[in-house]
Amino acid sequence: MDAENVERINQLLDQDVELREKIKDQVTEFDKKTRTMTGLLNRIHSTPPDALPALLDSVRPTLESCRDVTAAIAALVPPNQFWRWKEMWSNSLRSAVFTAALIHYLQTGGLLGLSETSEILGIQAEWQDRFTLAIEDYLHGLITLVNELSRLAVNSVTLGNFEQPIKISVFVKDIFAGFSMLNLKNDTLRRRYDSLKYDIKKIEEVVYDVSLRKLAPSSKVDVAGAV
Amino acid sequence: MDAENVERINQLLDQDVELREKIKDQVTEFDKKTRTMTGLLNRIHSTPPDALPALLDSVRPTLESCRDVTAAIAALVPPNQFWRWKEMWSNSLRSAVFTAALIHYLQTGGLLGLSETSEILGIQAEWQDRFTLAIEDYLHGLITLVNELSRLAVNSVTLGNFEQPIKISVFVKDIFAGFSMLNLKNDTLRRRYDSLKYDIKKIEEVVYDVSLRKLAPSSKVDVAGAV
Amino acid sequence: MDAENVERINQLLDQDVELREKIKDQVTEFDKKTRTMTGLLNRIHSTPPDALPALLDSVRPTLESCRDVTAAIAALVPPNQFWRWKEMWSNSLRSAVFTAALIHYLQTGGLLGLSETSEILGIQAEWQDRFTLAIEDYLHGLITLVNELSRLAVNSVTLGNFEQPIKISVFVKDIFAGFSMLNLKNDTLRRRYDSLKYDIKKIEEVVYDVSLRKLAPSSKVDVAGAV
Amino acid sequence: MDAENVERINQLLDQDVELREKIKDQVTEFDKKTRTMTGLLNRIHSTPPDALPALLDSVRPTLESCRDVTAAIAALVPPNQFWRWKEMWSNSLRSAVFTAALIHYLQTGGLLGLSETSEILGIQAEWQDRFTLAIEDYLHGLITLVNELSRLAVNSVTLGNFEQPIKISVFVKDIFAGFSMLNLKNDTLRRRYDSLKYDIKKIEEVVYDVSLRKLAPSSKVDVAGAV
Amino acid sequence: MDAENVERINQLLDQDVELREKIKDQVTEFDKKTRTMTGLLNRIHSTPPDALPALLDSVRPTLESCRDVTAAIAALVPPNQFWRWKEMWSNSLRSAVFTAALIHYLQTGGLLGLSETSEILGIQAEWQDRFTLAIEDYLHGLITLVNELSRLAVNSVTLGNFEQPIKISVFVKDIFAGFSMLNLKNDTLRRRYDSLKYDIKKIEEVVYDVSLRKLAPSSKVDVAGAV
Amino acid sequence: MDAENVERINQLLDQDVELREKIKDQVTEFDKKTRTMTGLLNRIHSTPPDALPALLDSVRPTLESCRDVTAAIAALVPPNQFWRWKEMWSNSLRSAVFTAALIHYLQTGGLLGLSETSEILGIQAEWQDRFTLAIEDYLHGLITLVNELSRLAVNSVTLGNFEQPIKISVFVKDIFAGFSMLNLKNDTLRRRYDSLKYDIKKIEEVVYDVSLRKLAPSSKVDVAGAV
Amino acid sequence: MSSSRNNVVNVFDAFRIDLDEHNDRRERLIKSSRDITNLSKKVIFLLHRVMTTDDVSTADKDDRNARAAAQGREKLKEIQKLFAAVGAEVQGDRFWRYQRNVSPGLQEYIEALSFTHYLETGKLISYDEVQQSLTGELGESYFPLTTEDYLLGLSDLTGELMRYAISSISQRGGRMKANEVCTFVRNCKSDFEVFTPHFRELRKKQSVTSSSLEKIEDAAYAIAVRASEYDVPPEMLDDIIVRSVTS
Amino acid sequence: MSSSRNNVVNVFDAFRIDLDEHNDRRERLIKSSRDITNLSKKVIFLLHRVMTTDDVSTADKDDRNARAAAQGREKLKEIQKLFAAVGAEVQGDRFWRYQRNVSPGLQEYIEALSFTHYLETGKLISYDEVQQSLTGELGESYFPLTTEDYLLGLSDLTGELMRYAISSISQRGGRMKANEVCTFVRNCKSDFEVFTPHFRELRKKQSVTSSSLEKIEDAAYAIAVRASEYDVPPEMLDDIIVRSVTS
Ligand SMILES: [Mn+2]
Ligand SMILES: [Mn+2]
Repeated sequence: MDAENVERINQLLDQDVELREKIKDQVTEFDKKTRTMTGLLNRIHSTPPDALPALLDSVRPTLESCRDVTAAIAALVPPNQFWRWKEMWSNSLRSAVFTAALIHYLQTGGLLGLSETSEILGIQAEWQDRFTLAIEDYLHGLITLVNELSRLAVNSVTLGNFEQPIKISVFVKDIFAGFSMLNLKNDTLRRRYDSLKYDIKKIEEVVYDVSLRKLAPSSKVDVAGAV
Repeated sequence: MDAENVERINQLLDQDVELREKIKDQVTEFDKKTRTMTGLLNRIHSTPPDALPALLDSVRPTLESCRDVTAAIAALVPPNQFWRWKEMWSNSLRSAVFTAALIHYLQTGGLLGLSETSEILGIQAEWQDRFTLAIEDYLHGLITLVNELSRLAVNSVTLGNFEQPIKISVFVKDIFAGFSMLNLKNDTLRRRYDSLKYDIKKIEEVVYDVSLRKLAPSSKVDVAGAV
Repeated sequence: MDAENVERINQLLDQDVELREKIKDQVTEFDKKTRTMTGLLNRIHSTPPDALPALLDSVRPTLESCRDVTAAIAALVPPNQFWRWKEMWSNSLRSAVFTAALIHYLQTGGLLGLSETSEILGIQAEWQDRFTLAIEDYLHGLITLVNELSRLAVNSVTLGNFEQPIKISVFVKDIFAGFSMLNLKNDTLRRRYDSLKYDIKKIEEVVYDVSLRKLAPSSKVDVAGAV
Repeated sequence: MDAENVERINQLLDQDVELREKIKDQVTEFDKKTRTMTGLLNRIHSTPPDALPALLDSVRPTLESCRDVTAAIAALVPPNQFWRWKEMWSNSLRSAVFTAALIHYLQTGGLLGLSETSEILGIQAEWQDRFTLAIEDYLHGLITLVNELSRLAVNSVTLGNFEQPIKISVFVKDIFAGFSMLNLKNDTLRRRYDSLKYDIKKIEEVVYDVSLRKLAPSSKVDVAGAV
Repeated sequence: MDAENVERINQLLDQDVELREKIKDQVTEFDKKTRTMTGLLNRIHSTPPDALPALLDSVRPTLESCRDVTAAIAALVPPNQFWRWKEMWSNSLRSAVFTAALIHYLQTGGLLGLSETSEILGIQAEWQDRFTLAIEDYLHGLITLVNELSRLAVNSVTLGNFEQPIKISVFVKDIFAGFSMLNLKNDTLRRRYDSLKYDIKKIEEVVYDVSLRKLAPSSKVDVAGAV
Repeated sequence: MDAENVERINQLLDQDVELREKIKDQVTEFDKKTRTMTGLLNRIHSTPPDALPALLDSVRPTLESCRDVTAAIAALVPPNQFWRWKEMWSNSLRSAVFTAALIHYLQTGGLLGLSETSEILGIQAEWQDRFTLAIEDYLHGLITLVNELSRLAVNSVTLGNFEQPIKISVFVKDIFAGFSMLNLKNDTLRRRYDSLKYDIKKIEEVVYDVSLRKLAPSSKVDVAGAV
Repeated sequence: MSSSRNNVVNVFDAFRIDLDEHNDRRERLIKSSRDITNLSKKVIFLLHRVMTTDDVSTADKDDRNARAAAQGREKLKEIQKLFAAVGAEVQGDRFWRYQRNVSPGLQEYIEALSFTHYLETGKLISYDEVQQSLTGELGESYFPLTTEDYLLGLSDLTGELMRYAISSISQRGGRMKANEVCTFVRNCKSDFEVFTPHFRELRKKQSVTSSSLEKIEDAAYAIAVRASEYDVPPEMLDDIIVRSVTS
Repeated sequence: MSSSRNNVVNVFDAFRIDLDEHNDRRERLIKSSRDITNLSKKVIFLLHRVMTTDDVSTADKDDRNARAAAQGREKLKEIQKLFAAVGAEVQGDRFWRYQRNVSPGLQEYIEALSFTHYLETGKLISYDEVQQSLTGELGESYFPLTTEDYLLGLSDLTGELMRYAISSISQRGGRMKANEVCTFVRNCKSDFEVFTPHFRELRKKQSVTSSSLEKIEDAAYAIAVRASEYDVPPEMLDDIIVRSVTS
C-alpha cells in the first residue's frame, strides 16, 4: 500500500472515530433522560386516577428536553448518514416514543401517531437524511407501550379501577390488529410482536375476571361493541 | 475428466441453488396466506356466536387458495426429494393445518382428521414422494389449535357465551387423551405436547368459575353480593 | 532460561497452585453451608406464620458459622490479591448474602444493609485488600432475595396468608426503585436486574387476585397507601 | 382421535427408529469392508511394481462384496427416502469409491468414471430414489485418491520406481484441471479441493528431484559427489 | 427422604471422596515421574548413537520407581473398581508405557509387548480387578512412541545417522499394520490412530530423501525386504 | 434501600465505570503501539542480515514509548486493584514482551529475562499492587517469540541464511527445556506450551533440510555441540 | 513378511479379539440400556394415562393409584428381567467398565420405579429399595447401584410429578393431589440440595426441579385462590363441576 | 368497526406499504449481492484457471498475466453494470440503510478486482481506484465505498494469492512467482495490521492472512532449498523438468 492510500484511509477512519465519540456523548445524555422518565412513569401502577394528571405533568419537562438531544444529534450526523449511526441511539429513541405514547394514551385514551410523536420529540422534516423517526423505532415504542399496559390492567383492578382494563383491552386489540396487517420479517420486531400475544392474553384474563364478577356493569356491552 | 462430464456435474450443482430459490418464493406466498388467515381468525375472540359463520366464510377463500401453493411446490420438488426440502415449508403447512382444524371445530365441534386436512389443502396422494402432509406437521397444527382454544374459552365468557368453555373442555381433553397414547420422542413435538397441560388447566379454571357462577341462583347471590 | 530463573518461576507458580487448593477447600466448606441453609429455607414456602420463627432459628447457627470461613479465606489471601481470587467464592458469598437478607426480611420486614450484611458474615474492615463484600455481590444477593419472595407471595396465598403478598409487594417495589436508580452497565447484574420485572409482575398478579376477590379486606387501602 | 388412528400414528413413529437401527447394521458391515480394503491397499507404498497385480487381486473380492451391502441398504430404504438417510453411509461409500478408483488407476493409469464406479459397486439405476452414488460422494472419493497418490509418488522413488511419480503428476494435474472447472460452493468439498494443491506441490517436488537426478550422468556425479 | 436413607448415601459419598483424594496424591507422584522421564528422553534427538546407552541408563531408575506408585494405587482401589478410577491415572500410565517402549526400541529395535510392559511397571496379575494395564492405554503409549519416532527420524539425519530413519520406517509400518487390524471405535484412540498417517508420511519422506541421495547405500534393499 | 445508601452505591459504581473508560483509552494507545511494532517486525522475514540492525532501530522508539503507557496505567489503577483490571491490558503487554524479547534475541542471540523486560517497559517495583509484569504474561510473550522464530527459521533459508535456523534451534530448545521444568496447570499457558512442540518440530525439519543438503557446512558439529 | 511384522501381527491379533469382544459387549449393553429407557418411558406414560383417564365411575382415588401402580409393577418386572441379563454381562470388574453405558437406562428405570413407588406409598423410594429391586431370586445384586444414578433418577421424578399434578387438576380429587405433590416435590428439592456439590449433573437437574416446583406451586395457588373466593369444600367443588359439564 | 380502530388501520396501512417496499428493496439488493458474489467468484476461478492451465507453448508469463487480466476485466464489467443498478436503488440516505445487504457482494467484487489488478500491475489496488471502478460514465459514484469493505475485500485477496502461488509452483516460472507473491502478501499483512483495531472482522481475517502467508513461505522455502542444493538457475530448472516429464 502506498503512503498516499494509507493516508487517505487513516483520514476517513479518524473522522469516524471522532464523530462516534461525539454522538456517544449525546446518547448518554438521551439515555439519562429516558431513564428518568421511565422511573417516574413506573408509578402509574400505584397511582389512583385522580392523582394521575399531576404525575404525567411531572414527566413532561424531561420529555420536552429530549428535543435538545435530537437537535444535537441531527447537527452531528453528516448528510445521508442517518442509517449509518442510528443504531447508537435507537434504544433511547424507542424509550422516548414509549413515554410520549403512554402519556398520550393516559390523557386521551387514543394512539399517538408517528408524525405527532416526531413533533413532540422535536424531530424536523428537513433532517430527513440525518435524523428521523423510523417506522421500526416507532413500532418498537408501541410494543413497549402494550407491555406496560398489560401490567397496568392488572394493577388498575388492584386499585379498584375496573374500567381501565376494558379500555386497555379495546386499545391494545386495535394496535394488535394494526400490527397483524404488517409483513414483519424474522427480526427483533417480529419476535417482540409475537410476544404481544401474551400481553393480550393477560389483558383478556383481567377483563374476563372483571366481567365474570360483573364489576364493571357496562363492560360486556363495551367490549362487544368495540369489536 | 472430460468436458462433457464437467458440464453435467456443474449443471447438477447449479440446479439445487435455483430450485431452493423457487421453492422459497412459493413458501413466501404460502406464508402470506397463512398470515392473512391467522389475522382474520384472531377476531373469533371478540365475535359473538351469531356473527361467527360470516367470519369463517371470509377465511375460506384464502384457505382454498392454499391448494395453488401446495400444487406449485409439488410441481417443483423433483421426484423422491420430499425429505430433502420439507423443512422449508413445514412452518407454513402447520399454520394451514391449524386454520383448517379451527374452522372445522367452530363449525362442527369435531376434529378434522389427517386425510381430510390433506384434502382441504389439495394435497394429492400421487405427490407422495414430493409433497405430503407428514403426521408430525399435522400434530403440530393440532397443538396450535389447543393453544388457541384455551384463549377462546376465556374470551367466550367475556362475550357471555358460557357454553363454549365447556364444549372446548370436552374437545380438548379428547385430543389430549389421543396425544397421551402416542409414543413421542424427546423432540419439539413432545415439548409442545407437555405444554398442552397448561392450556387444559386454564380451560379447567374457566369451567370451574363458570360452573360455580351458574350454580344455584341463591349461592350466586352470595358470591356476587360479596363483590 | 537459566536454572535459577526457572527455579524462581516454579516457586511462584507452585505457591499459586497451593494457595488455590487451600482456598478451594474453604470454598467447598462455604458452599456446603450455604446449600444447607438454602435447603432449610426452602421450607418457608410451606411453613405457617407461627412456625416461621422456629425455622429461622434453625438456620441461624449455620449462618453464624460462615464467619469461620470468611476469616479462613481472609487469612489465606495474600495482601492486595483480593481481586485475583474473589471469583472463587463469589457464588457462595452471594448465597450467604441472600440467606442473611431473607432471614432479616422475614423477621423485621426490612432490608438488610450492606454493612450489616458484612457484619453478620464477620467480614472485617481491615481485610479490605484480601476479603471484602463487593457491592456487586451484595446486589446479586438482593436479586436472589426478590426471586425468592415472588415465589413466597404465591405460596403464602396457598397457605391462606393473604397479608404476606401485600407486604412483599411493598418491600420489593422499594428495592426495585432503588435498583432503577443505579447506573448498571450491561453485565450479568444488569441482566438479572432486568429479570426483576418478571418477579414484580408476578407479585402484582398475586396482589391483584387477592384484591379482586376481597380476600384481604384491608389490602386495597394498604397498597394504595404504600405508594 | 380414534384408537385406530392412534395405533397407525404410533406405528409410523416406531418404524423410523427400527429402520435407522437396521441401516446402521449395514453401514457397520460396509465400514468393515472399506477398512479391510484400505488396510490392504496401504501396502502399495512398499510393494514393487511386479508384485502389485497380486496385491490388487487380493482386494477385489472384498470390493465386489460391497454389492451385497449396497443391495441390502437399497432394500431397506423406503421409496423416495434416499435423501433422508444418505448421511448414514456416505463416509463408507466415499471410501469404496476411493478404493475402486485407486485399483483402476494402478491397473490402467486412467480415471474411473462415475457410472463405472456405480457399476462396480453394484448400484442399480432403478434404485434411484433409495440408493444412488451422488456426485459429491464420487468427488470426495477422487480427492482421497489424489491424497494417496501424492504419498505413492514419494514411496515409489524409495522403491526405485522413477516413472511412477511422473505418471502420477500427469494424472493428478488432469483431475485437478477437472475440479477447477466445477463451480463448487464453500463446503467440505471446496475445502478438500483447495487442499489438493498441496498434494500437487508435493508430487511436483518429487518430479523435480527425480528429473534433476536423472539428468545427464555427468551432472548427477556433481550432485551425488557433494553428498 | 428419611434420615436413614440420607445417612446411607452420605456414607457412600464420603468414602468416595476420601478414596479419590488418596488416589490423587499417588497420581501427582506418578505424574512427576513421567514428567522427569519425558524431559530426559527429549535429549535423544540431539544425542549421538554412542552416547545413547548412557542416556537411557539415566532414565531407568525413575522408570523402575514407577512400581512403587502402581503398587500404592493397587492397594488403594477396592476390589472390582479398576474401571471406576482408572481415568485418574491413565494419562500418567500412558506416558510410562511410552517411556518403557521407547527405551526398549532404542536398545533392541523391537516392540515391547503388553505383558512385558506390565512387568516393567510392576503390575501384578493378581491386581487384575484393581490395577491392570488396559489394552487401550498400551496402544495410546505406542501411538505416542510413533509420534516421537517420526521426530527422531528427522533428527537422526541431522546428526548424520542415516540408518535410523530406515529402521524406524520398518518398525513404524509394522505397528501401523497392527493398528489397522483393529476395529477402533470413533474415540480418542481412533483419532490418534488416524493421525499416525502424518507421522508415517513424514518418515517416508525422510527415507525418500536418504535413498534419493544414496546416503545409506544398503537402504533400498532393506526397505524393500521389510515389506 | 434508602436514598443515602443508593447514593453511595451509585458513586462507587460510577467511579468504576469512569476508571474502566480511562484505562481503556490507555489500552487502546498501548494496542496501537504494539500493532505498529508487530507490523514493522513482520519485515524481519524478508530482511537480509546486514539490513536487520536498521530495522530493529526503527522499532526501538515505539518500544520505549510504551513506558508512557505503563506509567499512565499505573497512575490510574487504585491501590490493591492490580488483579481487578489486569485482564484489560494483558494482551497488549504480552505483545510488548514479545517485541522486546525478539529484538533482544536478534541483537544478542540471548534470552531477555523477566526483570530486564520489566525494565525496558519502564515497570517500576513500587507499582507492585497496581501494575506489574506477571510471570504468566512474560511466559506468554516468550511463547509468541518461539512461534515467530519457527517462521524465521524457514524464511532465513529462503533468504539464503543457513546459519540462522541452527542458532534458532539451539535457542528455542533451551527455552523449551525451561518450560518443560515448569508445573503449568491446565490453562491457556499449558495449551500454548503444548503447541510449542510443533514449532520445535518445524525448526528441526529446517535444520534437517539444511544439514541433509550440506548447505551449512559447519552445522553438524554445531548442532551436536549445542546439545 | 518379516519376522518382526509377524510378531506384531500376532500381538495385535490378540488385541483385535479382545477389543471386538469389548465393543460387541458395549453395543449390547447400549442396546439394552436403550430398550430399558424405552420401556421405562412406557411405564411412565402408562402411569400418567391410568391416572388421568377420566373415569368418572372410579370415585376412589386410592383405588386408581393402586390400579396404576399394579399395572406399572407388571411392566417393571419385564425391565427387571432385562437387568438380570445386564447383570450377567457386567460381573466382577466389568461393571465399572460399562457403568456409563448402563447408566442412562438405569436412571430412567429409577424414574419409573420411584414414580410407581410414590403412587403406592406417597413416599420417596430409598437407596436400599432400589438396590433391592435389582436383585435376583437368590438375593444376589445384579450390580452395585451408584449414588449418582440413584439421585439423578429421583431428580427426574420431580418432572413427572409436575406433569402428574398439572394433569390431575382437571379431575376429581386432583386439586387435593396437587397440594400433596407440591409439598412432596418441595421436600425433594431440599433433600437433593445437600448432595449437589458432589454431582455436576445433579446441579443442572436441581434447576429443572426448581422450575417444576414453581409450576406446581402456581397450580396449587390457582386452586387455593378460587377455593378461598367461593368458600366451598373441595369435594363439593368436584361434584358441582361434574354436574355443570355433563348437564 | 370502531372509529378508533379505523384510525389505527389507516395509520398501519401506510406503514404496511412502506415496510413492504423496504422489504422488497432489501430482497432485491440481497439477491443482487448474491449474484455479484457468484459472478466475482467466477472471475476469481477464471483467473486461477487461465493462470494455471499448463500451456507449454506460452512461454511468456507476462503475456499470460495480461491475457488472464483481460478476461477478468471483461467479466468485471458485467458486475459493474449490476452495481450501477444497485446504485440506483440506494440513492441519498438509502445507501447506509442497505449497506449491510450490499456489503457481502461488494467485498467479493473487491477481492476479484484486486486480484485482476495484481495480475496486471503487481500492486495493491488503492481505495480511490476501487471507488473509481464504481463510477458511472458521467463520473458519478454509485455509492460511497466504506473503508471496511475496502479492507475486508483486500484481506480476502491474500487467500487467493496463496492458492495462486501454490498452484503456480508446478508451472514454468512459478517458482519465481511464489517468491514475488510471498513478499507481496507479507507486506499486505504488515499494512493491514495497523487498521485492525478499527474492525473486528479484520482481526479475524488477519489470522487467515497469517496462515496463508505461512503456506506461501513454506512453498518458497521448499523451492529455495532445492535450488540451493542443485545450484541451477531457476529458468534452467523449468526446462529440465519439462524435458524429463515429456520424455
Ligand atoms: Mn422424565
Ligand atoms: Mn476468496
